[in-house]
Amino acid sequence: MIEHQSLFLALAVTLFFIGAAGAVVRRNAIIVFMCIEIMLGGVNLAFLTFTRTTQNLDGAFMVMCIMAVAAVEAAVGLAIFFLLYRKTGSIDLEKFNLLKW
Amino acid sequence: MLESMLLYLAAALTLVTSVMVAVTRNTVHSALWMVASCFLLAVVFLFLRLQFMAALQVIIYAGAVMMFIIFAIMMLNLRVNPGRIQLRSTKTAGLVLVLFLFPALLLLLGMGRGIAALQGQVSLRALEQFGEVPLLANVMFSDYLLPFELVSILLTVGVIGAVALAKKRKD
Amino acid sequence: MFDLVWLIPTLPALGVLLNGLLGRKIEAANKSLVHWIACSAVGLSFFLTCLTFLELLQLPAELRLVEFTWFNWISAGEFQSYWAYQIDPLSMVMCLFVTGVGFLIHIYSIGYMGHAEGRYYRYFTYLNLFMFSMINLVLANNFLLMFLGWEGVGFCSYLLIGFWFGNIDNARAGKKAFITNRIGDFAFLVGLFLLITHLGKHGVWSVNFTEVFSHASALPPGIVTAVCLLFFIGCTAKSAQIPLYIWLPDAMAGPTPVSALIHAATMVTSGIYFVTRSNILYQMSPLALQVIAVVGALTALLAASIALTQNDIKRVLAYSTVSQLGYMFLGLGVGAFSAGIFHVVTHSFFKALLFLCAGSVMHGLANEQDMRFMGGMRKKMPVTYLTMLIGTLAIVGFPGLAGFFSKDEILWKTFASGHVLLWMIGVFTAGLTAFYMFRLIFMTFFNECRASREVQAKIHESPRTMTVPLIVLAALSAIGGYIGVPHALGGSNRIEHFLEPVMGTGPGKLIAGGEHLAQEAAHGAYHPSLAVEYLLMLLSVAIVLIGIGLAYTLYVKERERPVQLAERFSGLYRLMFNKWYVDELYGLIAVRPLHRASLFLWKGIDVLIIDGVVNGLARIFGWSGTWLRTVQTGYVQAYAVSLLLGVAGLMLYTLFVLVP
Amino acid sequence: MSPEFILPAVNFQCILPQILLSLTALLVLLVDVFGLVKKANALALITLAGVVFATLTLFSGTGLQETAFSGMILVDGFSFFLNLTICLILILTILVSMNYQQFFPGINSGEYYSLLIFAAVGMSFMAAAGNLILLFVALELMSVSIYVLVGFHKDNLRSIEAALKYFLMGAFATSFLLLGFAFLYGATGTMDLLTMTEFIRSNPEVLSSGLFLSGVLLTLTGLGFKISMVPFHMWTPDVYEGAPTVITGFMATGVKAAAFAALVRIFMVPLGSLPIDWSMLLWVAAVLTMTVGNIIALVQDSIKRMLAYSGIAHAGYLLIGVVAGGELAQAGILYYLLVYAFMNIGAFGVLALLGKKETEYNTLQEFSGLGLKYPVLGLAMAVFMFSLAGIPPTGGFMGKLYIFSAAIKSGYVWLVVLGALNSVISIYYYLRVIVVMYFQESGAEDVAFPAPSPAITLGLGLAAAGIMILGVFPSYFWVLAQNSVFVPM
Repeated sequence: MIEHQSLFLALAVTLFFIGAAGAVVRRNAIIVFMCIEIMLGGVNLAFLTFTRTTQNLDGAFMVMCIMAVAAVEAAVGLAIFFLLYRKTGSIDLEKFNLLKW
Repeated sequence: MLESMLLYLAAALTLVTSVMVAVTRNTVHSALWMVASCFLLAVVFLFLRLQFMAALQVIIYAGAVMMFIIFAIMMLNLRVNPGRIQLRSTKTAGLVLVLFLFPALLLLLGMGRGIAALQGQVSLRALEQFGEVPLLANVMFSDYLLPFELVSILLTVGVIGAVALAKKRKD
Repeated sequence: MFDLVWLIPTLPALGVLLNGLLGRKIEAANKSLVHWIACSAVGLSFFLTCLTFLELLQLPAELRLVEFTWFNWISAGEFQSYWAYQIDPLSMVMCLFVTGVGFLIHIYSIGYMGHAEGRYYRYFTYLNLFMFSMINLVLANNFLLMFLGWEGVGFCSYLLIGFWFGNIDNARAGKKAFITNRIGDFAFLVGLFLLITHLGKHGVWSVNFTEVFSHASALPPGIVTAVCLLFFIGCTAKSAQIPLYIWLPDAMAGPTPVSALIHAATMVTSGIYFVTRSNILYQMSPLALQVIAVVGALTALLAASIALTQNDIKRVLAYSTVSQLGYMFLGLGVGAFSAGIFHVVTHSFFKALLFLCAGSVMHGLANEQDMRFMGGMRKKMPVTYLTMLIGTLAIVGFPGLAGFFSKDEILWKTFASGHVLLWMIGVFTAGLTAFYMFRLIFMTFFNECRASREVQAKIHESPRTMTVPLIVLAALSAIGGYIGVPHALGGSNRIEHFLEPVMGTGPGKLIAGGEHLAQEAAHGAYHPSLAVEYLLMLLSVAIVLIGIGLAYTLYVKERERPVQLAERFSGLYRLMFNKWYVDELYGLIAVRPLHRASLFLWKGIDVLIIDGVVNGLARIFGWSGTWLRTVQTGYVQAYAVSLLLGVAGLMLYTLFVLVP
Repeated sequence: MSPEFILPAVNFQCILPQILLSLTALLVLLVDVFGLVKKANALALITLAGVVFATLTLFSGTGLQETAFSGMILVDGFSFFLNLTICLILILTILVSMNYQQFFPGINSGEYYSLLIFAAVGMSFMAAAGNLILLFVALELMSVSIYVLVGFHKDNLRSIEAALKYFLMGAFATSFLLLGFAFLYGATGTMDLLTMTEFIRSNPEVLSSGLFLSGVLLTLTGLGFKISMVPFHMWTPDVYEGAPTVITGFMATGVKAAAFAALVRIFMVPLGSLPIDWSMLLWVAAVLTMTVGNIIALVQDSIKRMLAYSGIAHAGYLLIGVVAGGELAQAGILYYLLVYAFMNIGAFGVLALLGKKETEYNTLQEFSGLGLKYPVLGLAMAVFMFSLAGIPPTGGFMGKLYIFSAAIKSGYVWLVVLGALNSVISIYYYLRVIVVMYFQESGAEDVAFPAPSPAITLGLGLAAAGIMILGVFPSYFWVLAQNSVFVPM
């Protein structure tokens, strides 16, 4: 599959930017978070592609780390959303601009 | 040939499901699309002959993280998105920037392709072994010992943090 | 005695520690202990300075440079800087009057600040800190330690100017002083960096004065000029020259002894000291010297003309300080470094005296500062009057008093070096000085008292702690000039000889730049004879007398004219008419335009343009801040967009610049 | 065929302080969970003891110069200096926190102290990381702990909002950082910094490949976010303002130190051989960062938010050092980070002491007359402000002096001129605090200050003393910083 390297890479970058666009546009904090997970999916794909091309396991291990981190971030992030919801009854990002200027 | 076709199909489906995550209004549906996207990405990993990573992708992402998220959505009763996607001017600017950055990055990546990336002359045997667990496990407990242990601390911190934030105070 | 040099700055530092940390308790227990600590600290260091000075005199002239290294202060690779002091004629002269006059001001403060309950210890702490910084400034043997003192006096002046912070204006004045000084310091630092880097190229990683100066000839002339000019900008802030003098008149907000300290002995003289200290550098750059001379002369003129119209007694004195500092820079600019230092010394005597006298007057008049509500104080405060008169005569350059010798020295050197135009400005300014100083005297001490009844009832001569320093300073103002009587008057100009080892032009010390200057002087072919020197001296004395006379006519005589007319000169209408005509003419051709011009300079240039530029800049920053903060809308996703924007910027740069 | 398992070479000596710190964190957690001690400050004291002990063991590793865990961490002077800085930050933060529990009782919990320590462990591993994998994991360890700490004031919506913003922006920026790492990895075939340096040296053509360049670009984005470099700075003021004040001090100093360590390790060394144009880019970033931070700080009413913006400006000064490059600049950055730790935690510590319960928001006016009512507190605050403004003889001045002179030495005169101008601007708003504190009578409404506890007095005293020592006798630490410069073996 080496010949497909650029395809994998392009797919990775595309996923990354789909995620980025979603993260910028959506209002629901959970969906924004999922979009960031899509970005991470793109990153994972990039790492795995490179781990293939460079014959080096660094990338594969990195992906495992990223997955673990994603799980941790999900836990902490959802706890924050939960807290926010309990306090205000909403997780709409456009409702929170107490801190500004 | 067939494999290439299947790869294209998987790639296309991954993209489609990802886009659906970003545009679906219903939060639950969005999360379900996300699960699909994770599965399809795992399929793409398979084409790289990284079976173990594909399995991890399914188990951790689709299995753990997404269940977590869906559980949270249910708990917060957020099935319907609080509001429709309104493109404020900043958000439009964000989209425009993404639309610029995406081709720009692809263009940049195409320029004078990376050197190490081109050295990938992999023997078939190594290629097949590569995705196997023993090889990875071997380095995980030797070369990567320290980050591996640190990840365990990180998971602890995740637990402590989530508990500390979500629990109600005693007093 | 040289081994004890470190005690000179350390004693005030101890005073700071004692009063600063325990002051509140000390003051509560026994108020007089506070000033005992502070005054004895400064007094002892004055005493030590005297001893050191005497010991220095024992040495032959060429050996008069003793360095005392305390410890290694900053070392950065090859770069070394020590906490070290330097005893040489220049630092000793400075240190003598800094500690001496400072000591007198400390004593005076006991009486003056007696009412400051609860802040008494704080005041003396600041004062001691000021002395510590100033002593460090003059004794340091390297640029960095000097800069520490340089910043220190700026900081202390900020604290002291804003001492009566109950009034926000005072605090604002303190801030203005500080910020203006920081602008100067910024230029100074850039100059210092430039100097260090370029010397480093020649392998000299040191900021020690002696080492820097002995390697200075290796520097390219452009760099020397740049360094000198940058340093000079720093000096314009510290020593209140155009364009950064604006803080000084506002600095009147501080307690009067502080004004005396800032204006006379310390702080403002540091610029003069620095240029003199670096005279070897400056002599390598004729351009920089030229700039200094011109700026000095213009400052002298501008400040003097502004002083003509001011009614606030301290403000008049403040502008006169600016003007006198202008003289000093004029002297430095024409290469008469020792004359500049001479004037610093005499000026420190009479300016301290004048300020303290003004403080005494205010003390007696319930803190009135406006001269329009003074008058007739001659009889009620005789000591103050007499001492202030001596101070005034000294500052206007009345023959025989301190200011006469030093000012004349500067004017003469200016003329002799061929700067005739600058000399004319200087002489004219001397006339103005005489006018406004005597205007001050007449308005304050002569005629009837214009203060309100209640205030008048309480007018009293100041306590002994205040008058004694006045008398001492008056004596110094009277005789202080005799350390530098010029050859033309049969003296031997002792101070110039004493300072000679420090000057780059001393015998056998001619360096590349100095030679150039000497040659230029030779080409100028000005070798005026003794006769010319006498003539010029007479001329300036005459102009001073005219100034005094004019002031007398306008502020004493004219006011009483109606009475005089009716009683004594009733038959001489014509003459009187003519006189009146003369007065009018004076008014028309001299006083009124001057008045207007000075009003214009004050309101137009000073307030509008210079303050305006400074405030305008501040406002521009304020506006842009107000505008920029609106970007911070508080919406997370807007922040994400800005991150994308940054990435896009990096991307564009990479695509178009890095990838050709 | 399964490859033989090679036992890893484990050198615990190299990570002893981090191990001790982690153990302390777990101990505190357990003590709290099982309710072993009841006294109010016991948890803090246990934490403090552990951290101090760990700090002491740090010195047993002085002068070590080796790589450990297969190149994962670099044990050298650089990591020693930063570990020292981070430990000091931790100690000061704990001291300041002990008074802070009056604001919300939840802070006096095992979770709080253990998260604080874990964040510091993350920071110290970031400073020592010799591999992008470890760098990433350590960065996440730090970030996740701090996400939680920022939202620790659960009754305060501002705190939660700050946590939300920091979390989302952090995750967003981290994915950029990761993509950058992926590209660097793809271009050089390794995640190990020293191998990467070696690879770039032997294959200089990689420098012009698009893969590599985009990797650098995205890495810069990710790290720029953490150090709040303009235009990646937007989160900074909001998060700093919303976070519990002691945490603000902690993150402003600690995260900055760790992220700058990473920046130095990546940008000043392996990429030190980059074409000169990158420094041009950083030049612009440095100027923007200083100027934007300072100018917006000018118009803030809230002191906390003002300090937040000033934190951005300080990142700009530090960036000058990165632009300048070279060992002198590196030492300057180290020195500045140390000074910055003292002055910023000090300033935020004072704010924490004075903050109001609901908002933790102090307007300038509420500070009026403070210096007269509480002379010692006022004096400490004045020292912090003067140091932040870079006025001698404080440490802030020396730090700036070192960085600026390094930049001048590398020929960036204009950058230094702009930097110095910026610090002139900054004097205005720092001084304003002092003016209000000393030169204005206190207003009608008195802010009731809780009496400073011995702990906070000690903390603020240490910070002020540190500033003065670094300002007046910089030699020792400057030499230490110079010996701590990171030179790849």
